[in-house]
Amino acid sequence: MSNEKYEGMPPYAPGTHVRESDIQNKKLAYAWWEPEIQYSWSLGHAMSKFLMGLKAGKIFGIHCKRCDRILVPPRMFCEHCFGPTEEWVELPDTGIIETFSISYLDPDARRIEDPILVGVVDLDGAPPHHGFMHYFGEMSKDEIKIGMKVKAVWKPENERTGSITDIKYFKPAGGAD
Amino acid sequence: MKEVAVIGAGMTLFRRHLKETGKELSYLATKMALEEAGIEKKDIDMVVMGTAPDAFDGTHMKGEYLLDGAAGVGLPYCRVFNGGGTGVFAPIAGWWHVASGVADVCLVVAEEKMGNCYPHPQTAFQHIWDPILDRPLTPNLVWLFAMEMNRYMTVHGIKEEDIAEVAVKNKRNAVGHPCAQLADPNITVEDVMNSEMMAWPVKRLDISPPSDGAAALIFCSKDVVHKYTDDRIFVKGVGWNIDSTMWTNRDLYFPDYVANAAKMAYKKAGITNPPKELSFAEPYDPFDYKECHHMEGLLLCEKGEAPTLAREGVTQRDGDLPICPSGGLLGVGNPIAATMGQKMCEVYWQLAGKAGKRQVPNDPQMGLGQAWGDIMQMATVMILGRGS
Amino acid sequence: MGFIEKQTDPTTPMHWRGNMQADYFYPAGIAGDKFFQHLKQNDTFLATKCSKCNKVLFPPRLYCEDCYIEISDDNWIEVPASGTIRLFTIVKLNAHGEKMKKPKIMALIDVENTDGSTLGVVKTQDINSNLQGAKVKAILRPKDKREGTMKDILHFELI
Amino acid sequence: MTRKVCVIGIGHTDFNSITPDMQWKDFMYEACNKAYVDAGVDPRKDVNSFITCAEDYWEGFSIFDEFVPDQIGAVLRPCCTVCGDGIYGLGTAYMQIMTEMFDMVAVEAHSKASDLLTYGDVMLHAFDPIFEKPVSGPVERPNYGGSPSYPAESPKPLIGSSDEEERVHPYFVAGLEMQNYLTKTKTSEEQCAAVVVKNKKNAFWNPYADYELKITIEDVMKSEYLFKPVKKLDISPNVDGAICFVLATEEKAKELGIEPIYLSGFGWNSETPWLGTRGLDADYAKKSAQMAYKMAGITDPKKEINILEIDDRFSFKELQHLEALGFADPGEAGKMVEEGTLDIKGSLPTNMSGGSLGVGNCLEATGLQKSLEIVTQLRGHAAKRQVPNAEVGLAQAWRGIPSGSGAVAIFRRG
Repeated sequence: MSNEKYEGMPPYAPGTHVRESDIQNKKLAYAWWEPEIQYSWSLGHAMSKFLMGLKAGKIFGIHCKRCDRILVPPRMFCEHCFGPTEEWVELPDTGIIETFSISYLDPDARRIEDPILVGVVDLDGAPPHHGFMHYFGEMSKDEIKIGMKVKAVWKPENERTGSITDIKYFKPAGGAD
Repeated sequence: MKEVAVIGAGMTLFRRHLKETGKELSYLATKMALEEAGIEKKDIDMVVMGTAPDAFDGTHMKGEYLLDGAAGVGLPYCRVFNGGGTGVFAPIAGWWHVASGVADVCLVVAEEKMGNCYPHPQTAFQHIWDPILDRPLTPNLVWLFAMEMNRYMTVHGIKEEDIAEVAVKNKRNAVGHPCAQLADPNITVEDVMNSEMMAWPVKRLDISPPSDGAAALIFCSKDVVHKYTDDRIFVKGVGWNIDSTMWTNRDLYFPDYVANAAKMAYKKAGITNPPKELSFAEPYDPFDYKECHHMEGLLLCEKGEAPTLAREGVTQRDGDLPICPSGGLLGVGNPIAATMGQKMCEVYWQLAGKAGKRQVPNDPQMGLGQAWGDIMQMATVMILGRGS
Repeated sequence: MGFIEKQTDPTTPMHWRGNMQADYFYPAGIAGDKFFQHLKQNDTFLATKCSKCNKVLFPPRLYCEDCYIEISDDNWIEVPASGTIRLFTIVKLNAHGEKMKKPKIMALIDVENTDGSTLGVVKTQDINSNLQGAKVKAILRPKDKREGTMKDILHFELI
Repeated sequence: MTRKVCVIGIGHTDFNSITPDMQWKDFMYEACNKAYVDAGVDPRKDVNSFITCAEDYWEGFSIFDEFVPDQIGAVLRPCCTVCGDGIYGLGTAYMQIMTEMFDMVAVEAHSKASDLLTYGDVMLHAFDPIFEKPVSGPVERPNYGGSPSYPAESPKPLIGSSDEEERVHPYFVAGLEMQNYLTKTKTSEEQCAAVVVKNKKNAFWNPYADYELKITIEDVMKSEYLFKPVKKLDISPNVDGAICFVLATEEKAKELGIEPIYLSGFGWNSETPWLGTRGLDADYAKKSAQMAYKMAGITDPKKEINILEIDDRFSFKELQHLEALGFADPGEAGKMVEEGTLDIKGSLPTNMSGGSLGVGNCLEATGLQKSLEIVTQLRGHAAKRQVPNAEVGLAQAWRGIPSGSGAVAIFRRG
């Protein structure tokens, strides 16, 4: 622990720095634990219907009539008016890129050579800025830009399971806004 | 309502791994705060713990686990939580414990031990995403910020170089901080621009590091403040606000929830012209663009104007509106909730004139601290000011 | 306000599997490190004594949680790795709520010469006897196999 | 003038052992919606602040607070999570209202325990990682999916592996605590069994209780020891349920034409988290009650409080808490339950709702379930389980294994 004095507050910086190598070389006593933590979340009506739709190659939204807003992903209530949503709407599988990133990191924060193109799709037929996150493909990192028109590329029907990954990615649909 | 004063603060070293347990870190930070306030555990009425995801420390009901280190044994002790916003939210909770008249003296402790999650805190961050819509895409946390940063830059036509100025400023400011993890007196914009690309537009030096650390803050009622100190530093305003979980259903270029939280705090503090009336501010800066984004949300400048202010030096410690004089998260480190140390503890030390080499000039009268959390949806704001 | 439509078809997908798996590395801390470094080399425990309330704390701490003062290096004391069973229970379920292959006796053991106690597994021939107040000693791993964790205490046995 | 805080609306879902048709969001929405309709308020216009009581690992998210605002009406409003029992939420709402910054605050707590597949493992994850967790069993995950992968530069620094195969269930702590209680107070296992019989019987009169059972003391005594002396029937089984409270100032209640039920005091307290250092005598309940009594101006709880809903997640806990709260001397609570004092028709009705044994263990919502019953009783809406002329009621909850923390709330009819 460093107790070096400093003018002003904090007057010292309590704490003992440990390096990664100290851990690997077991220079300090430590405990290890691998918890086993599993869930099975109930999906509820809206999300069940949405995932069944994806399995069938369809994107479902739901209409809040009080706000006149199509919610996608759908939910059974509208967070703005706190009222129920009612009418199911099938949306086209096209949209524009709301925002994106070019990722050189995989899920465990390790570096990868071929970057992942990922972002938010603002779906056609839904209000501005309404959509979901997905991958982009069939375009290079130099071509991708905000506002680009895109279209879903679906997995073959027999490979779909009722998941957001039933869409492989969104590809350029030609033209930009 | 009781007026609430701040009488002591403390914080530990911030590093990627610290040898101390979370309990011990909480103890060390609290000890420093008690020493500054000149009080003992028996003087404390209630304790608030602020600590972010259990999945970092790797302990379920982490608040309960930490409580003996945070002086909570035998006392009313509770934990509040809203992700990254906790660093300023825990002090807000401390404020209402005293302002409501329920406690005279309330200790607030914030702790985080991100190093416990092995091999990288990133593993815990995977579980902040929606399990049905997002997690099947195996997202990385940095994506979230990259997407928001891109939207912000594109809407306003902002250059990466201007945003990099923020990282440079904060890492240089941190040189005056004994607890700092990533202080660098010689860093330049080129260094930031040339650092490793993580997820465009986010580069390694745009990001604050994960850290272990703890901080503590002591509040007391105005009725009893004379017993402890001659300083008169009061909570002038508090605000917090949350936006929808559905982050893909809103335009990310501007944080409405930050503006709502700021307006709530300004109203309470009677502030009508924030950039003029605030002597300095400590907005949340886990990424360099976030400082800009939050300055705009806090109504400290026009939308899209913050990077210009950074480039022109307005936000330097000796500028017209010093921003993150502590060194912020980018320079001092980012142990999520324990960033209370660079936010509210720093605002208190600055107003008390105790910030040493980091002291903002010209006798600051009013300062703001802000944090941000959850999935780009939560803002917490607290304003401290000198009083009589 | 309320719901207009609800789920009526029980055959649609209703659940989504997921986890919060991660592995954890916990530094034993300033006090813990000292305790386990000692245990690696010795067959005794260390405890800490608070200079204000005079309580001998076990497991050892950096601070006394009641008096909230730091415990100095000269207030560390060596105590035998033995004690008295204060409380015990016979556990029949594992963490998944299934029957354990063999019931296990979990006990709170008041460590000798301290005011604290430790959680321990007790092994005994007669699982049905009343163990409250029984004297036990820690059975430790051979010194060359010790790693500096609670796993170095294999279990406790009646003396 | 000093403000007074009162309950103006309550709402809850059905309580069921599983709720597969509802996502956690829909579930919370239903409870909140009912509370807002009960109070006659619009959450988007009238409620100023929102509080949820939850813990991440119960829910399955690293930051559960993210997944809260939409369904409780809190979008673009002040909203926060309190990591504690529902009564901590009520106390927080009380303090927020007393700051004069808010006039109306909503508090939500829920259990979606059926979403969690590894309840025992999550609870074990709350033990001290250095000195307690490794004692419970092997440190390695028993070959289950989803564990992280390790980059070459930092391989897995696993230590402490052993030949054991199984981790013990964390409820063993209840076994230790019960033995401590029985030994110290000379209470018998039969007396604890009488609590089970009483609470499971009361549950018949509570339409939302999920674990009603007609049973005798002999039946309970024959039930299997799982964590001796804790038997299977001594344990409250988990249940799903969501509850919402709307709290407001007295003036607001009058404006809305609602007969207020006052939240006249609350308290919470924590003992040390170290199992080995803790007295195991429910000191947390004693101290939190002292705080609440002081706030509510109660000097003689036995005389001034008419009805009780106290934590009975294990049967002995009801007796232990009764003594800690000052309603019985040590060792006397067992006699009270045997004599029928704690029955609905007795002189100190306790757990009229069926308690956790009858309703089910609803995790962090336990305190709100207790408070819900007290408010229902004070409103006179408890139908067949109504206690006549109840004026003041106390709700108490413990944060469960392995904690030594708990909270108390006191409600008074206007």
